[in-house]
Amino acid sequence: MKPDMTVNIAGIALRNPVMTASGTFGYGAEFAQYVDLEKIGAFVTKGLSLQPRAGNPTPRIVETPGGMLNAIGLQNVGIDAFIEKKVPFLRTVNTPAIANFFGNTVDEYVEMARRLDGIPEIAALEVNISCPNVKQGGIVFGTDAQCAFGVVAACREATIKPLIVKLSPNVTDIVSMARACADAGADALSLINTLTGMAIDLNSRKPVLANITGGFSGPAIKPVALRMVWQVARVVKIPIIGIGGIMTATDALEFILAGATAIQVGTASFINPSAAQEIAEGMEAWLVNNGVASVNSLIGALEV
Amino acid sequence: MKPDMTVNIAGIALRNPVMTASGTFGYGAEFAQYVDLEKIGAFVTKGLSLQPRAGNPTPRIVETPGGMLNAIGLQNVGIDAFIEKKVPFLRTVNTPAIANFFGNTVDEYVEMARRLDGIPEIAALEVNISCPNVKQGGIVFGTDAQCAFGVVAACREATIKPLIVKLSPNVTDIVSMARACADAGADALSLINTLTGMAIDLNSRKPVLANITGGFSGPAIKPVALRMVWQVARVVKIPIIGIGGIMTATDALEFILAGATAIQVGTASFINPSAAQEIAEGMEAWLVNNGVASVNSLIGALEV
Amino acid sequence: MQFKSMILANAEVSPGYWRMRMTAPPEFAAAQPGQFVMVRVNSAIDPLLRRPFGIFDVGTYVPAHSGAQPQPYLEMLYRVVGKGTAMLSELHETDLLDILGPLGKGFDLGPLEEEKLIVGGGVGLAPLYLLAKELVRQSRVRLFAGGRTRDDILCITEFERLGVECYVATEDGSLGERGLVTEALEKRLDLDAGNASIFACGPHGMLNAVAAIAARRALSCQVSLEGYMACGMGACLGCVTPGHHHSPETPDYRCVCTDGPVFDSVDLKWGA
Amino acid sequence: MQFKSMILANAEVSPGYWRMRMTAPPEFAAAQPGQFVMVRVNSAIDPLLRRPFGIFDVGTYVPAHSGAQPQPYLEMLYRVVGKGTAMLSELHETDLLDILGPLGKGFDLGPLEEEKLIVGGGVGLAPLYLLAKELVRQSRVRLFAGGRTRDDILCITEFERLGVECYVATEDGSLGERGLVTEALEKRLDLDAGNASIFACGPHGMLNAVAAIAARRALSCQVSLEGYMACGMGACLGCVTPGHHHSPETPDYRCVCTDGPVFDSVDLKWGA
Ligand SMILES: Cc1cc2nc3c(=O)[nH]c(=O)nc-3n(C[C@H](O)[C@H](O)[C@H](O)COP(=O)(O)OP(=O)(O)OC[C@H]3O[C@@H](n4cnc5c(N)ncnc54)[C@H](O)[C@@H]3O)c2cc1C
Ligand SMILES: Cc1cc2nc3c(=O)[nH]c(=O)nc-3n(C[C@H](O)[C@H](O)[C@H](O)COP(=O)(O)OP(=O)(O)OC[C@H]3O[C@@H](n4cnc5c(N)ncnc54)[C@H](O)[C@@H]3O)c2cc1C
Ligand SMILES: Cc1cc2nc3c(=O)[nH]c(=O)nc-3n(C[C@H](O)[C@H](O)[C@H](O)COP(=O)(O)O)c2cc1C
Ligand SMILES: Cc1cc2nc3c(=O)[nH]c(=O)nc-3n(C[C@H](O)[C@H](O)[C@H](O)COP(=O)(O)O)c2cc1C
Ligand code: FES
Ligand code: FES
Repeated sequence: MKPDMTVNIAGIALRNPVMTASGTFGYGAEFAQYVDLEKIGAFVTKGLSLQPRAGNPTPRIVETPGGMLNAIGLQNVGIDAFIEKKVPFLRTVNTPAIANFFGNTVDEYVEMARRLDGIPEIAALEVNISCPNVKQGGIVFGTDAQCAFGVVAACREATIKPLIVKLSPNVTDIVSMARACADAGADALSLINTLTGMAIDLNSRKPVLANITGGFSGPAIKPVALRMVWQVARVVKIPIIGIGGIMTATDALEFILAGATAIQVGTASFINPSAAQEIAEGMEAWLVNNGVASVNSLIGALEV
Repeated sequence: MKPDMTVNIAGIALRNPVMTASGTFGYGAEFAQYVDLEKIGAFVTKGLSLQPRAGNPTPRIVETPGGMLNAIGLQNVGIDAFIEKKVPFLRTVNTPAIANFFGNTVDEYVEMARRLDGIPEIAALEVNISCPNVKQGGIVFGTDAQCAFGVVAACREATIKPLIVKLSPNVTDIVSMARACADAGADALSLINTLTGMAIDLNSRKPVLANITGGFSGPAIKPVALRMVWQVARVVKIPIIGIGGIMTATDALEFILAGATAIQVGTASFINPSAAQEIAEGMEAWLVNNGVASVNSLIGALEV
Repeated sequence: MQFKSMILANAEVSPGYWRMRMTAPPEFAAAQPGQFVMVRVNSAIDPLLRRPFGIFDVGTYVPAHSGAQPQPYLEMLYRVVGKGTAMLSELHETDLLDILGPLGKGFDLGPLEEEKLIVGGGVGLAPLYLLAKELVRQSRVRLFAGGRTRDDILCITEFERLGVECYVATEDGSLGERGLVTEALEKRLDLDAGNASIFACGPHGMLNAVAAIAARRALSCQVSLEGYMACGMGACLGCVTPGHHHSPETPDYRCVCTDGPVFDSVDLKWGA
Repeated sequence: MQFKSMILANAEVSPGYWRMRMTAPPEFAAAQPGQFVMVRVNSAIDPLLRRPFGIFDVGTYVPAHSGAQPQPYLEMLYRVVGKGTAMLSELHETDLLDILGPLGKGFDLGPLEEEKLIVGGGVGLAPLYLLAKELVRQSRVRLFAGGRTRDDILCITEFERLGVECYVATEDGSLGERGLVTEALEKRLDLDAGNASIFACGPHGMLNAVAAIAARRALSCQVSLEGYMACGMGACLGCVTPGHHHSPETPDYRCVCTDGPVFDSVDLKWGA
């Protein structure tokens, strides 16, 4: 018997819990050759901003033990070009597309939420709050609960689409961040975004990344991600999307046990471009082999 | 020409910058067969408390991608047994021994600092503030700057030995933690202690560790450690001991470039028990090959 | 000690079970039965930690080239269960491994006049062969080997060649008696307990049952335990097991790697 | 496309430089010179990312067993510089590799009547052999190969066998002329620039110099770049290089993996 793989995130029904993570899957079309997009639950676009962003100088990526750092600098085509050049592709795919976005000020966030709200091809919004608030001296929105509440509440006003908030793991207390976002009206939480890391080239005596520090992703960060998902899932009512180092169906199911309703595959798609589809298939096979009728019965089913 | 490998940490002269990290090298004697203790700069004992501590139930360790989690639960023989059974060995070794310690209350910390202050075989104290403050509702001393200031200032009063404070990386702002400890009178800072992580066993649907979460160490965490050392070194005047995923002499020199005066080898000693000595030798060989006369000229020499 | 070892042979002896022979330093001739080694599976960081394995056998071989002197070797018997053991099984002759050992406290051979009963469950047999080799010099030795199916019954011929009397039990009855190895042990003890002593290695449930059998009959019993290990030398405190008097209030943890892996069963805390 | 490839041969062709032949799907017959592959060195997570390599050659071979049909193969020429390439060099015949490709935009062969000047620095020669194979069909081709020592001059015989005229320059003079390969190129152009076009691959400094030479003489010049890559398919935006009009105020980044790795030199921003 085919197990039930469908889950519901913030009112969107997904055929399975596997999404692709923002910034690791382009705008969807890049991977169409390797992944049958209609075999995954949803895909999330590269983070979008009002104006196109050029991103950082190179080098922008470096491998670290079991992971990688990136300092792409949120390079993206900007909302106008997105609508013109990328949205038409979304229309051709029968899979929810989620738009990840960010801003430098609350006003920019709000304007982005409003613009995206008007695009019928977008099923939900994922707001990336791991960005410095230029108005408040560069403090990262996502590392201060009040700041996070403010920006999320403002975006909430600006859209009727499901609003997912993506949390930064670079905080002392992920639970209070999660609570603030839920209180501000988020429909779901994505966690985690990248940890902040650094790599040095001994011979040149320079940081490897032109940007000095970068976002740390990949299998290495999985233990931190799993811990945060578990901590948040125990106290917050809205659904959680687990992210961080997911390479296999086993990894994905561990996040589900920890309390995630869905998961996102990031860095793994670089190493194996069909990772997301294989993970979805592997999860289903595991359910079959273990006689589990619905993936929903595993959500938060960790026995502690 | 032999390069100068000596460094000075908090008034102690070390023959080279390589120490072993607390909890990964026993009380020193365990590794004497594999490491010539007189070829490393210093060694740090397993964290000590007033009373012996039994530690956590098993399983206590689990491997993760590029790292490991431990939930030993600070098992240690207690200060009395330490003095009676472990200190005599320290007398036989011509290498500074640093005592790592912790408490559940500020009073316990202070009492430990006072007891250790009276042991001539101990060259310096390393205070582990990654412990919950039982009096303040279990908030971890090392994740709140005020709490950290309080415990460090109190320990400072209780000892005239060099006082090293070991910082937790599980914080939003490592720099403000470092500043608080420096302001409270710390002579040096060790960073980082373990990140908090979790592992799940899909088949049993249980956390792998009996303690549910554990401390994450090993090569996987190096990018985070390096970033924090760099961030702190730029603003704090006291010397820094870099820790986190150091496996090779190259890793060690990267931490020195980032601003560390010395480094500690932790998890690497499990994988290669002679790691600390080999790293010290490898660093010296690198200095020779690169015509660098003194390791001190590399401290914080990163070109950004 | 830490040394680089060259693989001499690596062969599957039963589905999923492999036997590896590799070079060892001369000190290995003195390895005690029950001691173990920590093997670094490869030099990359995946897998990161060393893997512990019992010492199945030690001996000497004469290398193929002319005029060669006999060289010591070491053998392991291992089951492929995860990443590390899978990688081990893919290694070839002449590949190198980094090894720590011999580590830990081995079996105490006990008084000569006793009969020795060895109980092994599956790959738990691994550290018992070297033990049997020592014991047969002076005592009568019987082996009780258990497993789920006949594929899990390993190296019986080798034990028989030592002159050990072998009793086999499989859960599915595909080899020897159908049932648990502890039932075979009890049957034998019912016939003649005498002053036998017991040496056991295998899954924790089996050891628990063996310890109970020994306790009921007041027989000496040593068990070899497993535990998740990082260092293998008493430093990380990861591998501990509760001692006899252990309770949450009066904790008493023993290091499997240095206080064991072999323990007298009365020194440990057993389940209900 | 993504496929599992079996290694057919892996040999050191010069100290530190290796040539690997492996099976490829039929689609590889259509690979363009200058395209590349992303190789997963092993299935563990160390190293984590795939490694990019140019396509040195493609062709067909007949497997040893009787009645076998010709099979397509793919070759890479690589230099051991770090962990991933060191691991590659340790692989054996019949080992498997996971490969993505052919990726990227290759060389534009240009008008037939032109003379083609190929410039390769060290392992930069890798993508130029397949290019030369195509070019010699219709044009006169000269190769300028440079390196630090003669060990860095690779596979010249293969180019000569194609009928390519080869000019060699080494910095230490141990093979060919002493000096930089760009000096050899300029010398040739001083003799007869004609309507030649240039194809270059090698260290960034060399490409910079070649682009400058081409610009001065208004010759068409294509260069193949390297860049730190995670995905190889335009998704991560890690591999970008500044385009001609790039400035901090008017940024213009191109993806090496999808807009390149081959670029017309006038489309890129070059150093002073
Ligand atoms: C003292 C001792 C002696 C042993 N002797 C043998 C032997 O002779 N033959 C044999 O086949 N096996 C033996 N084992 C078990 C063996 O160590 C594990 O099967 C092996 O480590 C599994 O590694 P893996 O990478 O294949 O599995 P994975 O499951 O991928 O390993 C993940 C982690 O768990 C640890 N682990 C997994 N299973 C065990 C286990 N049963 N005991 C301890 N740690 C484990 C691994 O060491 C590793 O750190 C022994 C264990 C100990 C403690
Ligand atoms: C399009 C393209 C084609 C290439 N073709 C060839 C070829 O045909 N033959 C050849 O020998 N080399 C080629 N290179 C360079 C080759 O990819 C690197 O030498 C190789 O990745 C080094 O891996 P490593 O693990 O040995 O080195 P490490 O230094 O351990 O690698 C660490 C990380 O840096 C990256 N890296 C290191 N050097 C380079 C580099 N020069 N360019 C890009 N990334 C790098 C690695 O991919 C890896 O992610 C090519 C690079 C690119 C981008
Ligand atoms: C190259 C790269 C670019 C990324 N860009 C974005 C982005 O634009 N917006 C965002 O919210 N997260 C971005 N991320 C973070 C990922 O979506 C994901 O949260 C993170 O990589 C952890 O998951 P992983 O370990 O599976 O990669 C990026 C990650 C990588 C590696
Ligand atoms: C098994 C284990 C036990 C540890 N015990 C202590 C301890 O008692 N006190 C302490 O301050 N740090 C302790 N640590 C943390 C280490 O000293 C070190 O800060 C950390 O492991 C990061 O370094 P590494 O990646 O080199 O291991 C322990 C680490 C491990 C792995
Ligand atoms: S394995 Fe480290 S103490 Fe036993
Ligand atoms: S390598 Fe990912 S965009 Fe080029």
